[in-house]
Amino acid sequence: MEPCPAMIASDPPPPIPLLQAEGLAFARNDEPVFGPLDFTLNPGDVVLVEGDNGSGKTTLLKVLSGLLQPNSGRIRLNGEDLTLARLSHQVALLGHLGGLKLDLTALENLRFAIGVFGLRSGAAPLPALASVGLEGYEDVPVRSLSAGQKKRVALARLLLVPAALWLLDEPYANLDKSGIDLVNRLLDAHARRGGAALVTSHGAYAFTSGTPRRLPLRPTP
Amino acid sequence: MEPCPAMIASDPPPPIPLLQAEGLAFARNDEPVFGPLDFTLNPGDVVLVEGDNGSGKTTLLKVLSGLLQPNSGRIRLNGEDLTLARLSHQVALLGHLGGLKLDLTALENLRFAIGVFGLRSGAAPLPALASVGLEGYEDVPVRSLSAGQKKRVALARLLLVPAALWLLDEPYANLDKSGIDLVNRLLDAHARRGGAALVTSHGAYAFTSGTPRRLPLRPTP
Amino acid sequence: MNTLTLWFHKFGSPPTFHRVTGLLIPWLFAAALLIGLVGLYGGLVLAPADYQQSDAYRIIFIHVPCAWMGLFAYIFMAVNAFIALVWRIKISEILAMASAPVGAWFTAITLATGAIWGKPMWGTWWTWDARLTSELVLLFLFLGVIGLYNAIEDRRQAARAAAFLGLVGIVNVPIVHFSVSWWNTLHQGTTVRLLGPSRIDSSMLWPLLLLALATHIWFFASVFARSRVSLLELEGGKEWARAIALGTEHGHE
Amino acid sequence: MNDFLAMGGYGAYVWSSYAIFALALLIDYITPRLRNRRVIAELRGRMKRQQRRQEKSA
Amino acid sequence: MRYGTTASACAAVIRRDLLLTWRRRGDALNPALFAIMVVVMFPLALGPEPNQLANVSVGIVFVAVLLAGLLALDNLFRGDHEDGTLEQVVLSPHPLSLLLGSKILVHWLSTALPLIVISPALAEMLHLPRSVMPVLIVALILATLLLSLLGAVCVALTIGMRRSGMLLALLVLPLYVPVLIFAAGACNAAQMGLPFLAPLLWLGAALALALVLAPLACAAALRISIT
Amino acid sequence: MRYGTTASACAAVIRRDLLLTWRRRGDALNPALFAIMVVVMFPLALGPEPNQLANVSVGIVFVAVLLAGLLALDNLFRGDHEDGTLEQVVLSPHPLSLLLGSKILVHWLSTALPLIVISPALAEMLHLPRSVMPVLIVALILATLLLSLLGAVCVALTIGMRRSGMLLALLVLPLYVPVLIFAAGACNAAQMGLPFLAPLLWLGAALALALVLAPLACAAALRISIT
Ligand code: HEM
Ligand SMILES: Nc1ncnc2c1ncn2[C@@H]1O[C@H](COP(=O)(O)OP(=O)(O)OP(=O)(O)O)[C@@H](O)[C@H]1O
Ligand SMILES: Nc1ncnc2c1ncn2[C@@H]1O[C@H](COP(=O)(O)OP(=O)(O)OP(=O)(O)O)[C@@H](O)[C@H]1O
Ligand SMILES: [Mg+2]
Ligand SMILES: [Mg+2]
Repeated sequence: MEPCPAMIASDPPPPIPLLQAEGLAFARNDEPVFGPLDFTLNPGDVVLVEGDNGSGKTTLLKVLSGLLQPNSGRIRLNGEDLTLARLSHQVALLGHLGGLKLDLTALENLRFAIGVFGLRSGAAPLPALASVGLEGYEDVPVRSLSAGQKKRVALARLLLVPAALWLLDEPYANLDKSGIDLVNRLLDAHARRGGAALVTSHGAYAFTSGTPRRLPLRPTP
Repeated sequence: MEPCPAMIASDPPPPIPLLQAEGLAFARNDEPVFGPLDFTLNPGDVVLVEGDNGSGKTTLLKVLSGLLQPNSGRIRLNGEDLTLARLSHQVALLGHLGGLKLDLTALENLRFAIGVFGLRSGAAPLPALASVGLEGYEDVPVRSLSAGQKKRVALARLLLVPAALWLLDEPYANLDKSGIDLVNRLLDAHARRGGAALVTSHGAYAFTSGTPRRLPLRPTP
Repeated sequence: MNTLTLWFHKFGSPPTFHRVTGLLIPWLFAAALLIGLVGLYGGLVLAPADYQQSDAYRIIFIHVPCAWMGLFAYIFMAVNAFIALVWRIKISEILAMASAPVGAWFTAITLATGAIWGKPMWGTWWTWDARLTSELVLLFLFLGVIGLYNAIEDRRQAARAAAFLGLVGIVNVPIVHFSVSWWNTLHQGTTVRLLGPSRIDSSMLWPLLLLALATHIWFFASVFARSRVSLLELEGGKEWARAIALGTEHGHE
Repeated sequence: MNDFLAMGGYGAYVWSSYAIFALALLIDYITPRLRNRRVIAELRGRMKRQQRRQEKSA
Repeated sequence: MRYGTTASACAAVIRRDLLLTWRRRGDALNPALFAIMVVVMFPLALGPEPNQLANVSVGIVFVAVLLAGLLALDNLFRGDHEDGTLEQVVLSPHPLSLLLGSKILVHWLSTALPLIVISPALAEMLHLPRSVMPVLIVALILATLLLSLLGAVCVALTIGMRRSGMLLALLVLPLYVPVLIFAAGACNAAQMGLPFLAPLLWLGAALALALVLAPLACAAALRISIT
Repeated sequence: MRYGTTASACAAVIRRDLLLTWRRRGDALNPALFAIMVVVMFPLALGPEPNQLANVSVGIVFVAVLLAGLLALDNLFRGDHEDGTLEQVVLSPHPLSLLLGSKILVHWLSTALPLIVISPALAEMLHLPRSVMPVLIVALILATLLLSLLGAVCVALTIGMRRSGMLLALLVLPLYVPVLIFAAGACNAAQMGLPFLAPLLWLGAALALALVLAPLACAAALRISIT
């Protein structure tokens, strides 16, 4: 926020961090789930949240999206404090629950998401579905898609909404190899576009380009 | 079934196959989901069902467990035809749904499974929970376990019931690395005990000992 | 195989069923319409006014055929449901499910016309006697079958579940029919008999019977029309259905 | 003619019954036809989709 | 290997369902609360005259109890279906009808019994003559047992559906009608000082039949709708 | 980037919910069927005398409609909660109260409107005098709107709970009582030939207030119970 002194001309001004967590901790009934965490996500960052089963990955993403209240610490989005009552267009969450209406078709689900969240410039529902490998499934009710196909519809939603910060909870689960590649490509493109993402995974899959930053969560004691 | 002529003394008599599928095919509203399949599982076999998203893996396991009716072909368990009305103690299914009561504790869930399915000789609930890494979680309601921990409880159930044939749908999903190892160890032990298993997975994880047999499913047209 | 079962098998094969009923349906509807119109002419114009009810009795010409039709539709549905559950014959599943909405319409007409008729005759639209109540229950049974069939995703499973329900509900049919003799009701007792003399003048009887015939023909026409659509839906993956959908084969409306 | 329509004073009852009868049968006649059209359209869509899937996997 | 007897499997089902009821004992009171609510609404809607209320009290109590039982019915298999434990029960090698019979028993104990216990209070609120009470309770016991058994068959059929909620009500109604007529008929007869034994005996006979047939039908229905 | 206006977000919600209603138009008839069922049960339990039925007909119709509405209420947010789309709506940047208001509107259209449409038939079956019908319909429109709005707040509060079913009934009941008293009171007055306008006006005033406040309260309640 402070003006950057132009002493070293070659250095770009430090970007405003997209997401900043300071001393973030969450406890359920006074049992700590994850300890005080400090981390920053700048545009272009993709961070892998690693941890064993039960270490608090899902909980962390819920806190960051505003769906759970942290016990201590603060979360800043683009420099502003996050509260559920004052959300921005910045965050898109992909949870264990797909957030899809099973009785609607893939296309109708995406149209609803656009209506509520807005549309990223240059994106459109049909091409988005094609790019997640669901060409020919546009008019099928989501109910009759397989586990992996449902996940792909949820991924297509991410492509459409203008959110800069993606919070993805186990996006790789239930996907086949081409699906895993797909997630990696999507993350790559998102990062190059100036977005950022926090991804939980059990670390079995690497990202495509370079080694991603990792945010390890210790298992609960 | 026919008596084996004892010409080659070193050959053991051919075992009765645990599971035998002949020309097994399933179609939903006349759209084929998986083609005619022929395969045999002998005691000690572990077979990996491979296929892309939507290729029919989940459907195949449901058919084999008797929960869906095949359109053609037959299934034989220990040489006898499978019908839902006449099930044996032979099959244990681990589906996308865990089959756990969220309001009961891990231990209570296992006790119920034993009551309904019986108990494998030498097995007991507490050691089973310990062996899937849930020591100390015996009395926690399953509701407040994480995604991976729930999966582990479902695995513990497999250890307890006397079924010889395991049908596991994506057992690796949601598990961390130690959990993946755990599944591999359990499968290994089950095979050595003379059991057999059919496992769906996207092929990202190998089994421990040797390369497993693979049963590829082609994607639906 | 004797010729009858052979014929059944042939007619029971989906493409044949679709083709044959496609040819049959227009004729059935035409016959129903023609016979119905003759019956109506006889009932509305030729038949004299009743000495007790004056002209209000003319409601009988639709009320009674439709009431019979509703009961017949239920029996037809239950028989097909039984066949579907025991022998898993696809055509029977479809016929059973197709007869439910038609039966529901006829039952609804019976209730509506009976209520309308009751106003001038009994002074009330509705009472809660055994005949009326059991007829209402019949409508609910039809609606339950339709509702269950539509609420389950997998078509064949839905058909079997709904068939099971329909079969359980068959106990209501004798109650509807015999309610007037088992309990004392406002509704009048049996006046038309197939065996033995009817207690109704022949100038009123023949239009009544003609209309009964017409509604039965209509029933089969409508059931066949519905079955064809369900069959097309169910066999959507098969070659013959695709040919019809693409219009490369005759036989679609 | 008027006498015929009046039905001895019960015209409203008789004719409304016949109207209900005709209306119900009309609806009963139309619904399968509409559904047939919908099913065929759906079937065509399904075939088109399947073709696209096949083209893609080829 | 210890495969276990059918008796022990039924015991396991009963133990588990009782345990679940106990874990959420709050929910077990819900049907009773619902019935109270219906009964409370009537004086508000009808006006509070005791005589008028007494005339309709039997009807209101029965409708309230039946509706409460109906709403509770939906949970009989739904929970088990959603979390996959019903699949486990169906795949069990023991006779499905007996396992389901055990479930129905526990369901009756946990939903209908509280209703029967509070029914005297409900009747009292509506000024039902005290002398009718014993007949009311016997009729309620017979009717709720019958309805649990008959209802279970319908629930088993609706298991494959997305959300059954009220469709279930539609399916169950035709079965409830005769039960309601006989049970309320007995109470009305008692209130008017007429003989009331015959309808109760009819209910008893129907119950004996249902005890044998309903679990079998329920198992058949479940097999249809779960596959 | 096109973030979209709040109006277009509400339109998206309305369009989707209408589409869903249409996709399962069978379910939309359920409340009406349920109400019919309740109305059918009463004559069976009370006996068929028209005069006695006419005396209690207003009460029965109101209780039937309210119960049907109450049971339909549970689905208002539950489906969306279970599949995670409610999370999406809550995380949307548009004012939550308006989005929820849109949902409530569609819910009223798809559940209460059919009830109102069939209510004359129900009243007729219970021999309610024809002259009371207009008052009954106006009272029902006001009452159902009010109850949809008030009920939505309660549903929002219970959304975090596993199985709210009947608890919801308990929360809603105290809110329903005054509505029931005024609405049924107006009809009873009309049936007895007394002036009935005052209670209707009171209902109208309450409705005006609820239209403004209920969506806001609903949004606040949902935020509390979803986190
Ligand atoms: C809502 C009211 C009514 C309903 C639900 C109803 C229902 C039925 C049914 C189901 C039947 C066929 C019974 C059978 O064949 O087993 C029937 C027959 C008949 N109904 Fe009605 N009815 C109603 C009102 C009336 C009224 C008001 C009248 C005349 C005053 C009437 C006159 C007849 C006659 C004459 C038959 C033929 C009886 C026979 O020959 O078997 N119905 N009705
Ligand atoms: N609703 C809940 N109530 C109480 N405790 C809970 C609840 N949900 C999760 N927990 C506990 O909180 C801890 C963290 O759970 P969380 O779901 O965040 O883990 P996770 O890292 O996502 O694990 P997994 O890899 O298995 O998905 C676990 O120990 C779990 O038992
Ligand atoms: N209930 C259903 N109704 C209609 N079609 C279905 C249904 N469930 C699955 N399908 C279709 O059947 C095919 C096979 O589905 P299935 O769930 O068996 O795939 P899968 O191999 O398990 O895939 P995944 O790896 O994504 O879990 C898919 O094309 C899917 O769209
Ligand atoms: Mg998790
Ligand atoms: Mg799968």
